[in-house]
Amino acid sequence: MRHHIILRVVAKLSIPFIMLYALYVQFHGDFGPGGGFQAGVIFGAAFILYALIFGLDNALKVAPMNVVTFFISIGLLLYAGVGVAALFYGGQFLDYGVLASDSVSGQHLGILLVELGVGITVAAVMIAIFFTFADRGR
Amino acid sequence: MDFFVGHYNYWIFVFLMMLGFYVVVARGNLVKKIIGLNIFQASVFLLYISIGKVFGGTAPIIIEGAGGSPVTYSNPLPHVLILTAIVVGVATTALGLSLVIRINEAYGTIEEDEISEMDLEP
Amino acid sequence: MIAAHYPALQIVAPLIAAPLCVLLRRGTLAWLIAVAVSWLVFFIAIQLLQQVMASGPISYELGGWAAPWGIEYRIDSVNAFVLLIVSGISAVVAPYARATVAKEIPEDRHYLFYSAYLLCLTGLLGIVITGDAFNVFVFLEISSLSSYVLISLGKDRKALTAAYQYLVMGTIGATFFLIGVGLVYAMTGTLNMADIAVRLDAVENTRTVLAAFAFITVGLGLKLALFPLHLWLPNAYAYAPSAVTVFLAATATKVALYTMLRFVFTLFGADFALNVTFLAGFLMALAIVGVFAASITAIFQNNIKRMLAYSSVAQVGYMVLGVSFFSVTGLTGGIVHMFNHAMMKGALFMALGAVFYRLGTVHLDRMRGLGRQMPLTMFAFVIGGFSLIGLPLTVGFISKWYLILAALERGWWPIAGLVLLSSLLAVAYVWRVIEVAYFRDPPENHPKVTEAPLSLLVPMWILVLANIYFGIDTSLTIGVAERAAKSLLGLGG
Amino acid sequence: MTGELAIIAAILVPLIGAFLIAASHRHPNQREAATLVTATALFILVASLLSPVLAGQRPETTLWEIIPGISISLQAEPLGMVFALIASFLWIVTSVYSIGYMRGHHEKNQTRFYVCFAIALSSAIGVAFAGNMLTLFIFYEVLTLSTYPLVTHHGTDEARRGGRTYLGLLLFTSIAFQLLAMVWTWSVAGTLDFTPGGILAEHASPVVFATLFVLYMFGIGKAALMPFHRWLPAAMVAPTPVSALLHAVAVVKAGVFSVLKVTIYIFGVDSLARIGGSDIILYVAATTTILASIIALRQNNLKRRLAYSTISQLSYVVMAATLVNDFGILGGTLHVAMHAFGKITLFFCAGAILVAAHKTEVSQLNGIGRAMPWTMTAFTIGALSMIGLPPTAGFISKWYILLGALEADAMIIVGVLVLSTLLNAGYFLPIVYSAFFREPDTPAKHGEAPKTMVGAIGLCAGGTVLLFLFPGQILALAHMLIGNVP
Repeated sequence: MRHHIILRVVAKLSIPFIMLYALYVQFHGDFGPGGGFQAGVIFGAAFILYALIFGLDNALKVAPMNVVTFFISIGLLLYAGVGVAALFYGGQFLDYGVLASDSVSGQHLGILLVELGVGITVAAVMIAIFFTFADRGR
Repeated sequence: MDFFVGHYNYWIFVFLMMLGFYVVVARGNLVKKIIGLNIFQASVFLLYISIGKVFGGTAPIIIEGAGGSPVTYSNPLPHVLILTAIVVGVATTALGLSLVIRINEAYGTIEEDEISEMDLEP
Repeated sequence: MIAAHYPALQIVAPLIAAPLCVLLRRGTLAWLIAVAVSWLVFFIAIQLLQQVMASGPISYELGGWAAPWGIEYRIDSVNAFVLLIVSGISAVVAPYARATVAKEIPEDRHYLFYSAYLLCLTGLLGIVITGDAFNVFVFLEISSLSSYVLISLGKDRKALTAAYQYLVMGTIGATFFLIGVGLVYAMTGTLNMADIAVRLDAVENTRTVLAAFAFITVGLGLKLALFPLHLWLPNAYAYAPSAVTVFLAATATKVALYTMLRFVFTLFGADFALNVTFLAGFLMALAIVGVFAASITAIFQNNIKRMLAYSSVAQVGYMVLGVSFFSVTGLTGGIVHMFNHAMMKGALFMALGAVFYRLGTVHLDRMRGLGRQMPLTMFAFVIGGFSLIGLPLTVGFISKWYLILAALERGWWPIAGLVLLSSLLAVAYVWRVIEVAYFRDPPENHPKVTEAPLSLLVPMWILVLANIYFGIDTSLTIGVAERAAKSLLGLGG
Repeated sequence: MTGELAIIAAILVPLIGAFLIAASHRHPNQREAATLVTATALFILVASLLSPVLAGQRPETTLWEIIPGISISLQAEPLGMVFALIASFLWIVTSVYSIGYMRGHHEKNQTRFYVCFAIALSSAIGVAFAGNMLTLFIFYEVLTLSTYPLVTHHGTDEARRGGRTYLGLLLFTSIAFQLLAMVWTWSVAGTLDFTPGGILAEHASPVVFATLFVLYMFGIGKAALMPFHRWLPAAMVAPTPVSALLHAVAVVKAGVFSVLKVTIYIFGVDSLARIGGSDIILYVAATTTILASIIALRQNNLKRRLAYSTISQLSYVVMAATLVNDFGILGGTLHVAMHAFGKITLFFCAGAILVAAHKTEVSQLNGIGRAMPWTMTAFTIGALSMIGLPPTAGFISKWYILLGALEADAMIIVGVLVLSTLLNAGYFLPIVYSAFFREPDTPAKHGEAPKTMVGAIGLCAGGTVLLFLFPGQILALAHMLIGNVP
């Protein structure tokens, strides 16, 4: 679809905004609707759009498969790592309250990191699923 | 009448569930089965969401300026649960479809009856 | 202070290890991690069981949120025992996996295999440990999704269709379960199991609760492979990679049965299940028909892994039969058979894995004369088979004893007779293999096979010896199972 | 050595022997030496228990608890002593014999043979010394399983078929009936310990009591009551030493021994006589005796004829037990010993004929007495003992059984005994006659069997006569048994 000039231009224009919107959904998640799952899917959609318009090979140059799998595990590790960190600070597993000096900001930090982990994993998984399917049988 | 109209969300749920279930059972095409499975799951998502709805309630977000006055809001918990269930559903679908692709590569078909015929041969 | 966090670590350790395997991308390293984590969770499970037996149920609140609102991990004598089974099996399967995986799965996928394996372990342990009804669903799907992946890695292309079939049926089962949980939530407004148990009493006789009960039991029945919902199991076990078959056969159905016990007895209550739903009669009928149908089918299988898979369906029937007596003895029998069956099927499938490792097939014809060529492996199979039949000095005998006793206690001696008759069917299918392996000459036009490597033999024989040890010293198994049965029936413990 | 230790050692010694035999599988001489040493050591151990038991002691030991409330426990009492003494003594003789037989016949897989033999003996001793029903059941099943490889030893289609029948019937009866009866007993009585006078009478209703008795009697498939007798002829595909020791002594005697043990110590003779329930089995056993004898008449294969004769003789013991009086118990116990010596002699002879003359059918035996005089003389003694004529051991036991039947006023049983004696004579004496007094069909080119075999045969035949002349010890043990029954 590379020769469709309209598609290319519109995609190029919109991809940065899609990503920005994903980041908004991600980090505004503790004040309004949003969170890691949604943000991850939106972020992944940006890559998928790119791959659809500019071809899988170009997309793979941006996000090679092993980088994607790397992010899948990093996100999950971040999530679980926050939980374990809470253990070391003397709380229960996933008890964010102990992460900072006072309980409220601790909760804040904790949920931010956990959702970030979720977002990374979801985005990477979405990209990976698309790449794998698109790559098959070529 | 009230039994039917008053519980319309349940009727939709039951209809979708049976529809999905029927597709899973009756269709021999493996991709169609996955689609049926998706409908089947989606019906359950609807069930959860609809029973969490409180009439007249808003989204469960702290509204600035309301000043702590009581606000009616829908039960957020089913949404959270279903978010998880949707993720599970996506994973299932992805895995199911990838299996279908592998099956297609191994057998050259995705029709159930042809596959079972080929399995009988050796 | 780490001991206080054992319940969380039980789940978190394999959960963290799974992405680590993906990050490291080395098959050997991933295997080492899998072994280390399996032993760690086994150690933790032992500690937890001791703690529970010494000082009663443990409750762990995730994130520090108090029980009815937050997710609670709750461990009593019932699930501590199941945790021990699952983690113990994993502790022997993980070392066993290396050689068979190297043989059956392409090198570049080894780390993914171990990652999926650890996720499956996480899921199974999670189902057992959690005290939250929805959390059960999440872990159920984690374990199911990873087991579909594991099964599809089998060498034969039939593994793919088997995995697909399992995926469809498993998803339907899990979704049924989800519907049931949703209806329960709609009636009680809580997802914490202990809380549900209290609140269900008030609304027990509504149709919604009945529907919820039906959905949950049918959904779990699918996962449990309860006859006639077992259709996914034989192929899944027959074509999965050897290590996966061992692990799933020894753990997956037990975990599903545990979940059923938990929901039927703890949440709905034995009285409700017995008097309102007539579950006992249903279960008993299905169990007995299942035992006979599956055993008879097993006799006619020439793929021995498939034969044992059918036998697994039959053995699930025994466990369910024990449960269906709704008495302390019956439940003790059912629960102890979970443990015992894990031991015997683990040993048997490990022996078959070793045969597959050397022969590349588990077809009965090719196993001629194997008793002489692979003496240790086949002897392990023989003892496992004895255990399956229920001969004395093996764990199988203990299970049979309690089942028969439970039947006689209720005065249902025909049931006892049926249990005994069905074990003779086990004689028939086990003996086919023994006869071929020991009293036939090896096929001439095939190369000579040698004994399996030590890395397969040692885990195999650990389970074989466990079969014998727990068949003559039952203080641990019966002690815990009896206490678990009492606590399920609300008689203390 | 204390009695407790001796009991445990008696079970362990054959197992250690089995291990030694397996370890020396490359050195046949060493292997056979291990067998002989083990057998002798076992006999000495068992014999050392005789005097304490005769003195009224009951050495016992409890090993460990299997299921809460039920342990593996061992006890030496008179009935078990009789069985253990016979089994361990005849093992020595059989070992000597089988060395000659297995080598003379060039059998393969000899190590497996000797190993399984030793394990079978260990479990037979375990059956003899079992202190409760569960222990007995365990050793009973081990005995079944360890003898299965011996039956299928040849690995031919016929052997496998025979093995299937053997295992199938024995496991079927023991699992379907005996195990059920045992669990039932436990759930009714709350104990499985062998107790003089029985454990069931106070707890069970008459119907349950009678049902359990029937279940036990059919459940002990090794006693070969019809219709569960077919495993015994099927097992005749085994090498002759196996048929001799296991199917004349260890296995079948374990069966009738269990019958006696259950009758005396689970049900109690007096309770049985009072409550009833044994009559059905009495008549089943009587029918079996007659039918098996008639079938034996029609068998041309020598070993099969002996097998059917065994079935009918086993039913004597069951009949004796179910007459439920003192003479019956006495006769039954004695018959366990007396029949063992007679039947092993006969089987040894059959094996000797096979090895020396390669003959298996009765019709081929014309004139063989001239080529093999020692063997056929021994055969005659064994046959006389089967019929129950003096001066052989069979006379004594049959005499007591007859007394028991008279005391019980069971005229039908008396008739059965007389008729079966005639039938016994009908199928044994023609063999003796044609062996000595008929002309051989073809001139014999063979002589006696190997010396070790003939020696063993002589020993057994001698034993059969000696037991008639000096039955003292065994009679004393049997008398203690009815002394126990108040």
